[in-house]
Amino acid sequence: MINSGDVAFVLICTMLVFFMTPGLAMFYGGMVRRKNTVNTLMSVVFCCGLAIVMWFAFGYSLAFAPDAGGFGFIGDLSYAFFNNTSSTEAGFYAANIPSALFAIFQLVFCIITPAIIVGSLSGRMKFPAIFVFVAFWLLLVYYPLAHMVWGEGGLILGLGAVDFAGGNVIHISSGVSGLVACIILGSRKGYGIQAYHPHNIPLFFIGGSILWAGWFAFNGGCALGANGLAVQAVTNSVISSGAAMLTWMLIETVLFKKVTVMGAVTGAIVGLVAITPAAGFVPFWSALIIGGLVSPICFTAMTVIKQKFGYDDALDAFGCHGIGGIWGGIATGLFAQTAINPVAQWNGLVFGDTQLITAQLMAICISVLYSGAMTALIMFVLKKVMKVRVSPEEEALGLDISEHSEEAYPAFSGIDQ
Amino acid sequence: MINSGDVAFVLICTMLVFFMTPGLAMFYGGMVRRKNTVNTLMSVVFCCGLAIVMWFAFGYSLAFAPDAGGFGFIGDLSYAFFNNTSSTEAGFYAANIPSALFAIFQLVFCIITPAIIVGSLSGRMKFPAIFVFVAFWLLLVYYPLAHMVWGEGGLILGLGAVDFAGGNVIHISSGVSGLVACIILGSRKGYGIQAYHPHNIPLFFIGGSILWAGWFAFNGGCALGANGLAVQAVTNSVISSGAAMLTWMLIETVLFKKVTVMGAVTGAIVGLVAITPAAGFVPFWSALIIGGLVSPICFTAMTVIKQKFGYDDALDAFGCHGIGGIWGGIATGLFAQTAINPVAQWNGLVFGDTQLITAQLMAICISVLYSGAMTALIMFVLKKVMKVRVSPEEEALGLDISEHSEEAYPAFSGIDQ
Amino acid sequence: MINSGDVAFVLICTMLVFFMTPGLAMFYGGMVRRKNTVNTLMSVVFCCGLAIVMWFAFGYSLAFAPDAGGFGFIGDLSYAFFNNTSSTEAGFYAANIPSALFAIFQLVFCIITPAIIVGSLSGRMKFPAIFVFVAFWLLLVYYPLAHMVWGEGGLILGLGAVDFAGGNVIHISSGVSGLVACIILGSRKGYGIQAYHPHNIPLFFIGGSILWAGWFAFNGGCALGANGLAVQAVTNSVISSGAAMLTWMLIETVLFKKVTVMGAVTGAIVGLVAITPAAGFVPFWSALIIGGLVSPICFTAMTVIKQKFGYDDALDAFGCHGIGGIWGGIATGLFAQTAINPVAQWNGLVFGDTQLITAQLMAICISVLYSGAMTALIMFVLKKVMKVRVSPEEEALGLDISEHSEEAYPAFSGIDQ
Amino acid sequence: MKLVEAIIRPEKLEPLKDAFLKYKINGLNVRQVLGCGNQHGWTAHNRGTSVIMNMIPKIEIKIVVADEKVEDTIKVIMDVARTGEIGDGKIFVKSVEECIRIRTGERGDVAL
Amino acid sequence: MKLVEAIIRPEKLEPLKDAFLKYKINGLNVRQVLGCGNQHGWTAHNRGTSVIMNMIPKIEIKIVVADEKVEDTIKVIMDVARTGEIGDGKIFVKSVEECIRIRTGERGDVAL
Amino acid sequence: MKLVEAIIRPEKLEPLKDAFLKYKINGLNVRQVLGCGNQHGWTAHNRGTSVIMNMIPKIEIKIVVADEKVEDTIKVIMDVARTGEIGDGKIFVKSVEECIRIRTGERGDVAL
Ligand SMILES: Nc1ncnc2c1ncn2[C@@H]1O[C@H](COP(=O)(O)OP(=O)(O)O)[C@@H](O)[C@H]1O
Ligand SMILES: Nc1ncnc2c1ncn2[C@@H]1O[C@H](COP(=O)(O)OP(=O)(O)O)[C@@H](O)[C@H]1O
Ligand SMILES: Nc1ncnc2c1ncn2[C@@H]1O[C@H](COP(=O)(O)OP(=O)(O)O)[C@@H](O)[C@H]1O
Repeated sequence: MINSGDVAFVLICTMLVFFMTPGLAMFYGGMVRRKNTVNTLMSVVFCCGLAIVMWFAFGYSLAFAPDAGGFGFIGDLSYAFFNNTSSTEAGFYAANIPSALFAIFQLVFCIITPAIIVGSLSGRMKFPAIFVFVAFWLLLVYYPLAHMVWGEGGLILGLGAVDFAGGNVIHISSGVSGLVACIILGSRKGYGIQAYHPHNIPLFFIGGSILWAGWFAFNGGCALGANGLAVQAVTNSVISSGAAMLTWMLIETVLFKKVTVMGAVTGAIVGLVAITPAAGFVPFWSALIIGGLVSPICFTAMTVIKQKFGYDDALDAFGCHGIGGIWGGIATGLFAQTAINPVAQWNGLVFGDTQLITAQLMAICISVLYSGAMTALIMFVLKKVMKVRVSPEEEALGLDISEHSEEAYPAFSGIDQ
Repeated sequence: MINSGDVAFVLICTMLVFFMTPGLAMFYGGMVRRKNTVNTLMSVVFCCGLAIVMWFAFGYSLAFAPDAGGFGFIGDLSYAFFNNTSSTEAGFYAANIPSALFAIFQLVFCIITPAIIVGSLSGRMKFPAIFVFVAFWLLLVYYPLAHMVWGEGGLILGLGAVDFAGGNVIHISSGVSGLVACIILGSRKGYGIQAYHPHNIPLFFIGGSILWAGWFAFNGGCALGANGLAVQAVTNSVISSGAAMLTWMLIETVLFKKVTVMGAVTGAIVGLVAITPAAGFVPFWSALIIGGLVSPICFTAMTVIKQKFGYDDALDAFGCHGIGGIWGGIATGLFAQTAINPVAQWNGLVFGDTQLITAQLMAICISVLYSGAMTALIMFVLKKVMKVRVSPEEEALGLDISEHSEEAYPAFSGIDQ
Repeated sequence: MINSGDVAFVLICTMLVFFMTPGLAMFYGGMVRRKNTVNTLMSVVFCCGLAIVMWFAFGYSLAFAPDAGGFGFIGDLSYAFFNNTSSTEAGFYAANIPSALFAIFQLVFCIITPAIIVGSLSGRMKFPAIFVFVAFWLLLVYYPLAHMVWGEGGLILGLGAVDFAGGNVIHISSGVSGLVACIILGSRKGYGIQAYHPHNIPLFFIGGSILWAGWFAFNGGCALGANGLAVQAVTNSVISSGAAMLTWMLIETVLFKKVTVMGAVTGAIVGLVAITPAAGFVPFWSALIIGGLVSPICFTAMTVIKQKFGYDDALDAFGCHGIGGIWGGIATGLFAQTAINPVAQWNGLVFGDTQLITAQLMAICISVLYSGAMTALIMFVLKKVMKVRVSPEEEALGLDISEHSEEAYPAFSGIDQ
Repeated sequence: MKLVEAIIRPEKLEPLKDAFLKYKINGLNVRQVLGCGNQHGWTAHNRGTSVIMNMIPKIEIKIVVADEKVEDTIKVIMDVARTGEIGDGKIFVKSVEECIRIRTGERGDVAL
Repeated sequence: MKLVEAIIRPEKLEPLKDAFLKYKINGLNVRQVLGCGNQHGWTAHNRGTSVIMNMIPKIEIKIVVADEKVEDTIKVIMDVARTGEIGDGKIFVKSVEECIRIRTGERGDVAL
Repeated sequence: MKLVEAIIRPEKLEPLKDAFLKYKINGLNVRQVLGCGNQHGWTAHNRGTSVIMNMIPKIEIKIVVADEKVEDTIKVIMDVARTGEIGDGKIFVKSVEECIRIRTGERGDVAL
C-alpha cells in the first residue's frame, strides 16, 4: 500500500542523490589543474541532462520494463516515455510507492554512474567525444546491466547474487569502464614524470562532503521505504565511512607521518563505495570491517598497482569505485545475513554458506567482463568515427579554453577588463 | 488528518527550499566581478533575515489571513505574529499539516522571491537602498500578489487560473520587477562596451546545483503532502530541467561550436522556472516540451531582446525568471489536465479547452502589470528620499569595499599582513 | 509504534545534520588565513571518522545505556558495538523509531560538538594533539554530559532542567571547552597586534548556509518524529535566526555604518545557537526576543570581553556557542511553557514559575564547570605527554605545510608544474 | 628603450587601457600587487573587530616603449590615474637594454 | 649581471623548465600576468553574449644570469616558447647592479 | 635611485614589514611568485603518491629608495629574512632612472 511516509522518504532521497552528481563534479573539479576545471565540471554535469532525457525516452523502459525476449538481458519498450508509469499507483518493483517515483529514484543512480567514469578520462578527451561516449555507454552498458541485476527476470538476479544499492551496476561498471577507457585513450602528457597538483582543495572538499551526506540517502533510499532496512543501510554506511576514513589516515600516518584532507575524504568515499552493495544485508559490526579494510585495498590499487601498470586513471575512478566496489561485492558474500534481509537467499561465507559468495563472485565477473568489453568496443568505434583526444597543444593550453572557451576564474585576479 | 508522512515531507522541503536562497547568493555571487562578490552575497542573503521577521510579524497574515474587505486583494491581520497559527492543528489551506508548517513553508518562497530581483540590480545599487526596496516590495507586491493568487478569496484564484508552485507570484513578479527596477536604476558603467567577466565559475556552479536539487523540493513541496501530486511535480521538474539543459547546450553548439558550464546550468535553471507553475498539472510528456522550448525562448530574451532594448539586467533575473515564468504560465494553459489535478477546472488548449489558457493569460497580465507598476512606484519614491545608486567612483572601486568594507578574498593571495 | 513518517523524518534529519560538520569545516576554513586552510578543514572533518568509530564501539553505550552504578553520571557497556540496538525495534528513548536510528541520530550531534571546539584552537595546535584531545574530550566530557542531560537516569535530567536540542551538551560544553583550551594553548603569534584576515568569504558563506539550513533539521529532528513538536521547533528556529541576523546587522550599522556578510551570517548562527535548547519549549513570539537579543550579547562577548581578557578564541567558538548557549539555556527558563511541551515540568519565569529557571541555571553551571574542568585536565596532561603547539617557525609557515604537507590551492595560480 | 612601470589604483586600469588604445600604446602587461606607502589602508570590520588593511591591492602596469615615447606614456598615465588623494601610486622609469619578439626573433624598437 | 625577463604563453612554462634544467640554468622565478599586444584574446561565450577576453593570461619569468650567459638563455627561451603565432611574447633584458644571496651574504655572480 | 628587489620566504613578510616601519622605509609593494633555485621544494602526498612541489611560493618585494639608503635597506632585509637554510632567497639591485608620484607630479627622490 502506498503510504506517505515511504513516499516522503524516497522522494527526499531522490533529491539528495540527485545533488550528488553536481557534488561529484565539484569533487573532481577541485582535483584537476585550474586550466581543466570547467571541462571537468561540464563533463560530469551534462550527464544530468543527457541521462534524464534518455531515461525518460527509453532508458527506464530498457532497464525495468518486462524482459524483452526472455534472456534476462534487456527490457522491452513498454515503459518508454514513462508509459504505464504512474505518479499515483504502485508498479511491479515496489508496492508502497508510485511507479513514477521508483522510475525517478532509479534515474538519479543512472545519472551519476557515467559521471563517475569521467574521472578516469580527465584532462585529455574532447568534450563531444565524452558526450557521445556517455550516450552509448548508457545504452550498451548501463541499461542492460541494470536490467540484469535489478530488472524483472534479470540474469544476474537469477544467480541469487545480491547488490543492495548498486555495487555492480554503478561502482564496478563505472570503475572498470573508466579503467578500460583511460587505457584506450592514453595517458595525459607528461604522466609519470610530472606532478598534477589539484587546484582547489576546498572545492574538492565541498564535493566530497555532498557525496558523503548524499550517500546515506543513496544507500538508505534503496530500501524503497522508511523502514528498518533503510535504518540498517544508513547505519552501516555511517560506520563503514567512519572506519575507512580512520584507516586511510592511519596509512598516511604510518607512511608519511602526515594526514591529508584529500586522503581522509577519499577514505570516507571508498568506505561508502564498499558498503554500497552490502548496506542492507550485513550486520553492524561487519561494516566496521568492510570499511576498515577498503582503505588499504584501494590505497594499494591507487599507488602500487596503478604505478606498476602505468595506466593514467586520472582521478582514480577505477581505484576508488572499481576496486572498492569489487571488495564490497565480495564482502557482501562474506557477511550477508538472511535474517537481516531475506532477499539474500543464503548467509555469507563467515556464517558458513558458500552459495552466496559464489554467486557474488560470478556477478562481479559478469559485471567486470561485460562493462569492460562494451566500453572497449565503444571506445574503438568512437576512435574510428570522431576525434577523441585533444591535440597536445590543446592539452597544454587546457581544455577549458580549447573545448569550452570558458575559464573557471576569469576575473578572479581582481583585474577588471 | 495530520499525518507524519506529510509533515515529514513538507518540513524537509521547507529546509531544502530555505537552502536555495543562500544557493542563489552563490549562483549570483560567482557571476559578478570579484570586487562585487560580498555585495552580491549580502544583497541576497539579508532577505532571509528581513523576510522572516516581516512574515512573522504581519506578512503571513496579509498574504494568507481571511480577505480584508472582500476585494480579494489583501488579507487582514488576524494571523499577525502567527496568531491563530498552530504547530499541532491544521488550518484553512491544508488539512493534513499544521498551519504553522504551512506558514513557514510559504515563508521560504517569500524569502527567495525578492532575492531573485537583486540579480537585475547587481553592481550599482547602494545596499541601504536595496534593503528598503525589498521591505517595500514585499509589502506592496509580494503579499498582495500571494493573496490574490493563493489566498482565501483571492482575486486571481477567482479567475480560474492555476499556478502550481509560483510562476506568477514568484518568477513573473520578480523577473518583471527586476526589469523595471534595473531600467529605472540605469545601466552599470560601461555596459554595452565592456565585458563583465564572472569571477568564480565553481561558486556559480555550487549555487546552481543547490538551486537545481532544491527546486525539486520547491515544486514537490507545493503538493503539501507526500502524495501522487508531489511525485508528479517532481517527475515533471526532473524531465523539464534535463530537456532544457540539453537544448541550451544544443543552441550553444550550433552558434559557437562549444558548450559552456554557465550555459548548461542556466539551461537547467530556466527549465525549472518554466515547469514551476505547470508541475502539478501537466502530463510527463509535456514536461519535455516545456523544458525543451524554454531554452531557446530565454536565450533569445537574454541576447537579442536585451541587446535591442539596451537595459542592463545584469544577471538576467528578467531573462530567466520573467520570461521563463511567462512561458511556464502559458504552457500550463496549454497542457494542463484536470485528470491530473482537479484544482484545474478545465483542460489546457491542446486538449481543446480555451477557458484555462484565457485565465492564464489574464493572470499573467495582472501579475506583470501589478508588479511592474508597483516596482516603478517604489523605485521612484526611493529615488526621491534616499541615495539609490553608488557614485561612479564607488562603482569603479567595487561595492564590496564601498558598501561593506569587506573583501571577498582578503588573504587569498597568501600574503599575510 | 514505529511509523514510516517519523522514521523518514528522523533519517533525513540525520543526513542533513551529518552534513553540518563538513559545513562547519568550510565555515571555519573560509575564516582562516590561506596557509591554515587545509589544517582547519582537517581538524574539523576528522571528527567524523573518529567520533563515528568511538560512538559505535562504546560511546553510544556510555551515553545512553542504562546508568552504570546509579550515579546518573555514565552509562554501562550494554550498548557497546550497537548491541541491543536494532534497526527494526524501538528502544527506551523513542517508541516510534528504531533504536539504531536513535543511535545514529544522536551520533551526528556527537560528531559536530568537538568539531566546534576546534574553532578556538585554530592556527597553532599540532594535528596529532588535536586528534588525541578530541578522543579524550569525547570520552571524558561528551559521553558523561550527554548521559547526565539526556540519558536514562541522568543527573541533570533529574534536576528538572530541560534542553531541547543540546544547549548544554553541545553548545555550552564546546564553547567553554574552547575557551579553556585556547587559554591553556596560548594565543597565536602576533595576536592583538596583527590582523587575521579571512581568506575566502564565499567558502565561509557556503559553510554558514549549510549550518543554517541544517540547523532546522538539528532542532526539528530532536522531536524524534514528524509531529507538532518538530514544527514548533523549526518555526522557532526560523524566527530566531532571522531576528538575530537583523539585530546583528543593526549593530553593525549603528557602529560602523556598514553591514558585512561575516556579521550577518554570524548573527544568524548565534540566533540558531540560542534557540537550540529552547526550540521545543517556547512560544513563537519569544523566539523573536531570544534571537533578537542574542546578537548584542554575543557581539559584546566577541569584542569587549574577548579584548579585555585577551584570550585568543580564534574563530569565536566560545563567543558564539558558549555565550549563545548560555543565553539560550536561560531563555528557556524564561519562556518555556508546559502547554507546548509537557517535558518541561514548570513554566518559565515570565509566566510566573521560578523552579525551571533555577534548574536551568544549575544545569548551565554544572555544564560550564564540568566541561571547563575536564578540558583543563585533558590539556594539562596532553602538554605533559606530547608536543601540543607548533613551533613559531611552523606557525609562520602555516599549518597546512607543517602539519599536512598539503596546500589548499596548489595549482590555483594557473602555473603548472 | 625604457620600461615604464606604474603602480595604480585597481579601478583606474579600465580607463587607462582605453586611453592607451587612443594613443596607440598597445603592448603592456599588468599584475596585482599589494602596496603600502603614505596610504594606510581602509578599515574592515571583522565580527565587530575593526582591522586595518594596511597593504592595499594595487595594479602594476609594465610598458616597454621607445625612448621618445616615454614622456607621452607618463602623461597618459598621469592624466587618467590621478585622483589627487593619497594612494594614487607611482611611476618608475628604468632602462631596458634589449627587447626580443619571441615569435619572429626581431630585436630592438621594432620588437615592441 | 643581467635580468632576462620573458613573457610567455602559460602552456610553455613546463617545457621551458625542462629545457632550463638541461642547460643548468637553475635560478628563476615566475608569476602570472595579464598581457595585451597584437594578440587580442579569444572569444568567450557568456550566456549567449560573445565577449572578448582582451587581456590574456601570460607567464612572466625572471632569470638573473651572468653577462656571458644572456644569449644562451635567450636562445633556450626562443627555441621552446616560439609557436610562430601571434602572442608568443617578448623577452626583455635589463642590467642588474648587484645580487646578494640572503642565506650567505655572498654578492655578485657567485650569488646567482 | 635604486630598486631593491628581494625574493623572500612568505613567512618573513610580516617581520620584514615591522622592521621597515622601524627604519622608516615606508614605500614598497609585494606580490607572490613561484621560484626555484637550490631549494627543490617539499614533498606533498596526493592520495598516496608523493609529488615534489618544485616551484615554491615566495614573496617578491620591491622598494625604490634613494641611492644612499640602498645598503641600509639590504641590511634590514638580510637581518630579518635570513634563516641560514637553503631557500632564503636573493636580493637584486637595479637602477631606476626616474620616479614620479602620480598624485602630485613630483619627480625624483622627493617622490619616493
Ligand atoms: N618607494 C616605493 N617603492 C615601491 N613602491 C612604492 C614606493 N612608494 C609607493 N609605492 C607604491 O605606490 C603606492 C601608492 O603610494 P602612496 O604613498 O600610498 O600614495 P601617494 O604616492 O599618492 O602618496 C603604494 O601602495 C605602493 O604600492
Ligand atoms: N611593449 C610591451 N611592453 C610590455 N609587455 C609587452 C609589450 N608588448 C607585448 N608585451 C607582452 O607580450 C605579450 C605578447 O605580445 P603580442 O604582441 O600579443 O605577441 P607577439 O609579440 O607574438 O606579436 C603580450 O600579451 C604582453 O604581455
Ligand atoms: N638566478 C636567479 N634569478 C631569479 N631568481 C632567482 C635566482 N636564483 C634564485 N632565485 C629566487 O630565489 C629563491 C631562493 O633561491 P635558492 O637557490 O632556493 O635559495 P638560496 O639562495 O638560499 O640558495 C628561488 O626560489 C627563486 O625565486
